[in-house]
Amino acid sequence: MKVSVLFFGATADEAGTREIEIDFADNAKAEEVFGEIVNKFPRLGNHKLLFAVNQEYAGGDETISDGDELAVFTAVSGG
Amino acid sequence: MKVSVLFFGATADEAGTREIEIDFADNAKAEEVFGEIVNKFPRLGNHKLLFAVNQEYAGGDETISDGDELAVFTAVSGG
Amino acid sequence: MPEKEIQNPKSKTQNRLDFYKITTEPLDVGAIARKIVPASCGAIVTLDGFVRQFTKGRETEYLVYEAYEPMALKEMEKLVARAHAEFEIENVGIVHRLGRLEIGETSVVISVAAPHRRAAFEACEWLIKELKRTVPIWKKEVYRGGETWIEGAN
Amino acid sequence: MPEKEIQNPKSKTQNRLDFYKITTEPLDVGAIARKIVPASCGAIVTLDGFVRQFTKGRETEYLVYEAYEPMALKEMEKLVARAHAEFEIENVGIVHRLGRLEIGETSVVISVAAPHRRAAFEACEWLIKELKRTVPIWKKEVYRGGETWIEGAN
Repeated sequence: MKVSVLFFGATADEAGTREIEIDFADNAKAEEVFGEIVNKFPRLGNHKLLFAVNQEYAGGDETISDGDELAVFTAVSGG
Repeated sequence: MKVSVLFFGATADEAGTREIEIDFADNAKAEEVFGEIVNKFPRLGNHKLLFAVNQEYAGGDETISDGDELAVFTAVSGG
Repeated sequence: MPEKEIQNPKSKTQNRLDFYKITTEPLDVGAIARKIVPASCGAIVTLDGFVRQFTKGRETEYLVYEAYEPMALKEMEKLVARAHAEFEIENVGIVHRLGRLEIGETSVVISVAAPHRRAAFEACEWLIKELKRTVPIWKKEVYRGGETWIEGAN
Repeated sequence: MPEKEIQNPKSKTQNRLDFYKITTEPLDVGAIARKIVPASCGAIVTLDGFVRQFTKGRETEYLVYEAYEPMALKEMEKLVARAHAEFEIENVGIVHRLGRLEIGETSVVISVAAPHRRAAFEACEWLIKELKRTVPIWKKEVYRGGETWIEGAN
């Protein structure tokens, strides 16, 4: 399956990109997928990261499906 | 001594005037003066009244002097 | 009624951007908040009080506000000084409108700028409570078939 | 960046005058507060957050705000629904600005209209705290000689 992964702010800087597409085995768990993304961009490990699946905060147990929109970002700092 | 007495809102309606001048014995206490004003306009007695002497809230112990500005009004309702 | 304004009073208890004012002109909420912005602050909390259409089920046609103007300004000055003594705030702006106000028009604006927003919220809420208790301003409610001067609770 | 706006969403948890929006345009604090005025209410409390010149002694040149826009709007919608569930309030308006903001420019406005001002103060303070915790927006601080993305505390 193919998923898109979005980066914002600090994570976009660390990944050197704002969006990638990655292939994964079907029905992977969110925590595996996000783990792989962090392995791919090791500088992300410098940050406390938050994850989202389809624009909702993800805990890690979620099952990822083909076409899902994932996002990796640091703790929010709006306001 | 002569003092001016100001009325506002409900007390102006009850007194039928916004300002009067009254003569009093020198060095009268505020509570005597205000008591006399209420006697002069008995309908003021329909209200819980606040008093001011020279634009400061008065407790009643103040000594009134010639030329002082007194005011009689109801509990404030701004905002 | 002429517009009354005291701004940047020299009193030692007053900060240089504080202001308080009573006016018969319409109030611009955003502009009032902006007058008290210091470079060191990050938050302004503003209360905008306005004329309700219904009070306790009765429909208001309009309100008339009246003040003991010089005493109201003195009491507002005291309020601002007390707010600075009690809260960690930078500046305060208070404007109360007088005269006839239609439904939805703003009668009072209180803005507080502070380095930390907690203090701004606390001080703003305290200021409106105290203003309604101490500043000699009264409102007359005009409704269909009558009118009445509102008397405060204190 | 195009202006984004969702207004009067049909969701059952939303009141008809609620709105929330992210935008790259300058914010008019008074106009935002006024959008949420219902006839039954008497008070609006507004938080105006803006760009400080100094943060922890360092002088900021400007800020850049970035959002995960669709998720930010979803989280703002949830915030408004939670505020209605927790507080006795009538309407909520939230607008966050994105892009480059100069010193003193408003980055976020949260206005709450309520029949009783206590609830308006409480809900407004709660909303800014929760917005800073949950809504995916980030700020980059640009100062002389460098820049850094600010990371929240949660």
